[in-house]
Amino acid sequence: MTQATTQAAPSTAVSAAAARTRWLQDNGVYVAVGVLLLFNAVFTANFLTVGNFTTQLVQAAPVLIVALGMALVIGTEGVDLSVGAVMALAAAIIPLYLGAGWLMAITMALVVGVLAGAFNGFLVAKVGIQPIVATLALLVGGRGLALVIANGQLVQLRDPTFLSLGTDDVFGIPISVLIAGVLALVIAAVTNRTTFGRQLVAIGGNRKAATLAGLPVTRVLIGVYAITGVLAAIAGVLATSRLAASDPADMGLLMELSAITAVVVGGTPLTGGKVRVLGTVFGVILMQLVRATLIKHNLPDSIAQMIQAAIIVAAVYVARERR
Amino acid sequence: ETPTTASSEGPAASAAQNQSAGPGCARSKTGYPQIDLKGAVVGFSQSEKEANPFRTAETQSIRDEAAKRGAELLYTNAQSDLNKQISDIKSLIDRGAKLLIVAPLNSDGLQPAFDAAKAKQVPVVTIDRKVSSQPCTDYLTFIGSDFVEQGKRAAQQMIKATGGNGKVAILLGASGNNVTVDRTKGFKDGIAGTPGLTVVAEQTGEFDRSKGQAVMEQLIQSNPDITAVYAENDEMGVGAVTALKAAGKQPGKDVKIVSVDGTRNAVQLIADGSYTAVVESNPRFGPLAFDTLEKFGKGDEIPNTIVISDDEYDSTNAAQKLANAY
Amino acid sequence: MTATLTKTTPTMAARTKVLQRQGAAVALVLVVAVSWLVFPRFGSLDNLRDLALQGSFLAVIAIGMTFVIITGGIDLSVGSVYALGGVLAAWGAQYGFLVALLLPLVVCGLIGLINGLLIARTNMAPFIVTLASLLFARGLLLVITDEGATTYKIASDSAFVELGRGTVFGFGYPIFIAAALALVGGMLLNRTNFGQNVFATGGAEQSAVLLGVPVAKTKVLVYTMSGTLAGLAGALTAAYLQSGVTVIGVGLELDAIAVVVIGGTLLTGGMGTVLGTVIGVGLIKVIQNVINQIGTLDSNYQSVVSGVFLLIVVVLQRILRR
Amino acid sequence: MPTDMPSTPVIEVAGVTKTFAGVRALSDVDFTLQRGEIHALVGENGAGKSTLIKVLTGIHTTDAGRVTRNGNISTIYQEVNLVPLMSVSANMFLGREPRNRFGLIDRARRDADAAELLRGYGITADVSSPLGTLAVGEQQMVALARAVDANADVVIMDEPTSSLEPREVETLLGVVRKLHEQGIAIIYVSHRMDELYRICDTVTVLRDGVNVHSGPLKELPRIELVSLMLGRSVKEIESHGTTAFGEDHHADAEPVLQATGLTSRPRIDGVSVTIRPGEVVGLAGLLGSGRTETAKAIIGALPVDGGTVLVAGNPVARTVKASTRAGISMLAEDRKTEGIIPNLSVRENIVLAALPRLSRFGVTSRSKQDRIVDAFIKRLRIKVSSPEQKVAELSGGNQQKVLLARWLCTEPKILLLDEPTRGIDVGAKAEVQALIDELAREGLAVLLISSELDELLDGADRLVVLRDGSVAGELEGDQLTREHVLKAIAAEVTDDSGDHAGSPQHSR
Ligand SMILES: Nc1ncnc2c1ncn2[C@@H]1O[C@H](COP(=O)(O)OP(=O)(O)OP(=O)(O)O)[C@@H](O)[C@H]1O
Ligand SMILES: Nc1ncnc2c1ncn2[C@@H]1O[C@H](COP(=O)(O)OP(=O)(O)OP(=O)(O)O)[C@@H](O)[C@H]1O
Ligand SMILES: O[C@@H]1[C@H](O)[C@H](O)CO[C@H]1O
Ligand SMILES: [Mg+2]
Ligand SMILES: [Mg+2]
Repeated sequence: MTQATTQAAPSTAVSAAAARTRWLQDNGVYVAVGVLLLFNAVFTANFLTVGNFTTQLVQAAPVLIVALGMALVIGTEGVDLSVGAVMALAAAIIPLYLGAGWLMAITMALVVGVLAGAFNGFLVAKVGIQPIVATLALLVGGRGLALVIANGQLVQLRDPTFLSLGTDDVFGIPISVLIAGVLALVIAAVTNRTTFGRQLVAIGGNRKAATLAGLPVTRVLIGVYAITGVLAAIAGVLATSRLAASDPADMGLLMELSAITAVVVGGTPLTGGKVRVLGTVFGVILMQLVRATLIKHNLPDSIAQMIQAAIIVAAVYVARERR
Repeated sequence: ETPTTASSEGPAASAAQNQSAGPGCARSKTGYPQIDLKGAVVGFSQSEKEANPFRTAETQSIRDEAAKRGAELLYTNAQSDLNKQISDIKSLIDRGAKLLIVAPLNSDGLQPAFDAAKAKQVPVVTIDRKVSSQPCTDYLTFIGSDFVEQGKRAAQQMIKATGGNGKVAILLGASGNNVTVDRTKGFKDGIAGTPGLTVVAEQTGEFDRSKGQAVMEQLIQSNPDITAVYAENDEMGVGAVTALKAAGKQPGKDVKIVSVDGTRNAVQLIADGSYTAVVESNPRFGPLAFDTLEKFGKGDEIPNTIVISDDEYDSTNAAQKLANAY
Repeated sequence: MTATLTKTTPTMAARTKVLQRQGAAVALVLVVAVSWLVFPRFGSLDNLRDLALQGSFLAVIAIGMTFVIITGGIDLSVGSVYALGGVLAAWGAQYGFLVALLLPLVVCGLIGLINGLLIARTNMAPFIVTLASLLFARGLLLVITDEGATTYKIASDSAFVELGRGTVFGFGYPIFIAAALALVGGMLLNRTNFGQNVFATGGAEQSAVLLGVPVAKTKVLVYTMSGTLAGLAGALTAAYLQSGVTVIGVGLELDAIAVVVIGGTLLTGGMGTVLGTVIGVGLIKVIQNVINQIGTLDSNYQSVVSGVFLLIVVVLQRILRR
Repeated sequence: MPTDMPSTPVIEVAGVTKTFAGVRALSDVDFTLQRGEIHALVGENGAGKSTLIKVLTGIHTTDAGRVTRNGNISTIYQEVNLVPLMSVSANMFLGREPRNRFGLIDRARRDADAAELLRGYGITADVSSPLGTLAVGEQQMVALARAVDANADVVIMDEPTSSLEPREVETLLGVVRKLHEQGIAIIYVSHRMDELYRICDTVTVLRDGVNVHSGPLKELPRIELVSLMLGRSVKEIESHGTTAFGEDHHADAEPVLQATGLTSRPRIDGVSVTIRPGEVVGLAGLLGSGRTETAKAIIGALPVDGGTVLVAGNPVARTVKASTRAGISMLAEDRKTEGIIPNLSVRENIVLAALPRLSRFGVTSRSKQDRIVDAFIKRLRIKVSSPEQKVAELSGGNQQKVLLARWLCTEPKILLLDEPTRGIDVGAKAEVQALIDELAREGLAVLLISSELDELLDGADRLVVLRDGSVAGELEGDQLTREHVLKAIAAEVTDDSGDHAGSPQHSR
């Protein structure tokens, strides 16, 4: 026979602590960015310069653009492993059409992105394949296709208008940063203010219920993956113009992991049903600052990787959902 | 736009010296059968994707030479995957290759593949990266550059260009690779006697242009006083140029750049005045590799290591030697 | 239509059930049969031995991954942990067979244990926790190899090398080790209380808690297992390669996940088999082998073909399951 | 030995308080369970019953108070809490699997034992098939068999009969009596008054997380019990009957829904249902007779082998989307997996299906949403701290109301209600029933599926009785009596000879 008695702690202290963890859970990523900025301001030479901030934003821009799409896909309880491969495809397409003008080249790259994304969406929504496997196929095959298109080689680009995408700025804001910012606003509006956005979150929250509620599940899913595809292609275009070369072998390598990390660190759960756009933006900035800090302090690769691991765990730990 | 197409023009790698620890390797010692190059099936196992011009030129050189000598070439590319390279080599043997040329991905780990070749009495010539297995037993010989020496020569160029004063950032090659280790060691040894030159940052750019560029962008911001960059291959050096230009600096002038390889892009940049110097790492192993196989077939002794002589490009010769670059 | 048609005969139902469960097996049989006919070298004993050996390392990792995925989790760290295990084994080999074998198992098991504890006790997503340990294990590997500059070699006459290179009838020891592990894994999953807990945890975690299943403990155990097995695979690889190579294992986690899922294990958890995983390994390795057999296929096309194959298999399986 | 001291309570709770993110679910609750008694735990939706149970079993920690347990507790939680992907037998023996001499699970014995145990509960399903393939009611019986089989001193049942129909309820009550005879104490949660009075000795009434009454049940008049639960005076309540349905509805217009020959093998075969505007048609039948499948086939959520659905004479494509657009809505039986979107707020759950109508050019209008949501929260008396509260935090009954609201705000022509009052307290149940009545009066066509016979008899104008996936008969007017329905439902009663095979729908 068992005897068990449980006694509880006074409730006021509990609820105060609960409120604090709740606040941290919602704002952890902002706090982390703040802490890292503070650390750098004090301990990193030449950190507080306009040039430095510009560099961080320019480097973060393509990751952010991909992460925005990833956040949507994750919101539907999916994931897209093919984003890096789609970036490579976009990169491979550009030199083929640059002869017909920069606009043509970019358009074709984006078209390929939409098609690749819609293909993923089709596999997930229509055929019913689990997202991680459906997009794994394109991760493996997509980069191969990009290399086939480019004959495996890096191509130096010289179209000045195209290259200016990577080098020019508007009122001091680099074009790529501007594009990333505008896209973040658009995606935020889409998720929070449109039928599509709310349906997307509902599908991620409970697909069966969403289907029974008559939601256009297939259409929304294909749409979400297509958006992710086109965003990856945009990121591919911007990264290519900044590199001044089309490099399908390395373009977007491991981007899927960076993007997913940023999204999750930003407070969007992998279980779907919730999308945090601002969190994603800060998740990207956090990971960018971490990388920058490690390089600026000239840490060896080994230590840098271990510290990154620790920071990811710490950031997700404070933001985790309590049981 | 200009794709960096493979060119097998330019000088083939030639033996600089024959370093032999102990006696060389003769066919009689191995008991391998004699094989006539003409009509023979030769397998070539490439290690990495050909996005790097070095790899493109290397493969092209082997292909051209095989064609020239009337050998049938089987080609595989391990795409930077060690296990795939082992399978590749085994499948080359399986498909009937009687002679093998291998560009190893890494110094270690190819033992099972070498054993398979040994079992079938297929001689293996390794090129470019040196493996730590036994020459003559596990493989025939190694043909390639002395990477430590390349680092030292890069250091000489750097000292010359900076006048022995400056702050240097090193863009390291991929971690876990003997090329990276040796080129770093050579360079550091080379500047050891020059107190005016200090290394202020060492970060990996993984032999990749975009990573080299990204790291350089960070370093310019945190160390605005950097005056020199040593990149362990041209691709990273070219990436650094893009980064420096974007930051409003003049590469080759404000910031000296020295790297290793000898790709056309880099040598062109020297000619244009925005790059300092390139120590060549000659990828055109074709003729030397086939010569070696031929000699071995004839029964001659082959040295354990064949170190090749590498050229050098700087502002004085870049323009006229441009055609030699790959 | 008549009413008699409405009743499917039991044998027919049984047959479709088998097809549904073993979609991958059907695909494997098909691919093997076709390759045997088309490529003369495919069926050679040498090739088959090599195929099995190549598959055995991946199989060891994938068995652990199967358990993890059935609990509804995922382990992205296995590729790095595998490489780390190899380096540790090679380093340990200088102190004898036992150190070479146990050191990687203990250290990699510990990494798995930490993964498990973080996932089970803090409610953090497995994807993220194991992504972090992917970085961590790679970093640790670089620390103990001087940023990858040092490669530990194993003397070719040591007993440990025999573990990776030894053969029975030409079939390498790792094949038998993997087969034994698959057997034990299958038993564990289907015939023990632990296995039932694994299914319950992945099938309905909240319910499992209410049913008294030690969910947290189960999770800790599967991640520990996964880490240990990845370490073992690394050790076997080191023995096979006779050195602790630092550049291996990148992207291996995706291969492991792919074979598990191809084998019919539900990525969302609650369902799966070890046998399916073994079949999945077979499929992937046969496909890679066939691609190599084609020989003339441009290496860039090889990944396109791999991707298309992967797609065909999962679509086929999905259609069979309907 | 504690057993000779009947004064030692088997469970004792003193001053327990439990708060969820601002919601006080339990407030200074005292509760005592004596050895061997059957203790009813009652209260409105959200009163804190399930929370108290989770506190008793240790699933929830408390903010304050003391819990003392003197024995093994076995629990059947409110939502069926088993593992759908695992086999029935694996579920039954999870954690106490029979082993062979090698210590491995003896699967043959597990299956045999499970099959035998379940036979005692009238379940003959294949125990090696996944639990999820069973109907909800059958799953509930499996959960019951599992819980009761454990060697327990206390068995807690949180609304065990909510998904059972009359025959199964009898089985369950039989089990409860048997347990009682064995001296096992039972906590019994139910919203069904009849059951409570038939089997319970004592009662505890919770209201808003407070224990408002504990004492013997038999001495407490029904009406007083209800008044305690609702916190309203006896007089106020007396003005209502057992169910809140009104008179029959006029239904002479053309049928708005004509479903003909719906077939989805092997579950339903040739089912036809016709509903006129303003008519409530009940769907009766045993557990697993195909009622849910019929509703799903009508709305297009179940792939069918044959059959047509006409809305106002026009054929409708067999997809949920097309059906929704044509004006059909369905309240699903399993609110947890097919109803709520747990992460979303009450507001978002309510407007979900009507979202396109509440948007312009795909952009949502918050003010329109708020207006509708406020109206429904008031009308259905949904207990929420704010419309922005996560729906997952609501009690079962309130979740059900949210789902009803979701469908009502799509302004459907045809409403399919699968167990709409399952797990809803007396007050809310009356409200929902009155609502169904009102909706029908407004011209809505309603298909009502319920396991409670009274609800069907009072609420429906016409009954379609299903048996083994086919229509076994239709009852109307005078035929709407308990006896007639039971006869039609239970084949063995009416079946003189092969009536089953000869049912009209089979000879298409
Ligand atoms: N996990 C939770 N998080 C937040 N609030 C909760 C949680 N569980 C219960 N509540 C709240 O606690 C209160 C009591 O809920 P409980 O489930 O105990 O009600 P109940 O009496 O069982 O109702 P029902 O008859 O509908 O099942 C409700 O207001 C509910 O919203
Ligand atoms: N997903 C499924 N797979 C296989 N069989 C199923 C599935 N769902 C239901 N069934 C079976 O189909 C039959 C009809 O089930 P249905 O849910 O329609 O019964 P019901 O009359 O609605 O009962 P309930 O009282 O549970 O609502 C049952 O025998 C059930 O076991
Ligand atoms: O020497 C070569 C080149 O420098 C190349 O850039 C990378 O691989 C090395 O082996
Ligand atoms: Mg309840
Ligand atoms: Mg039903």
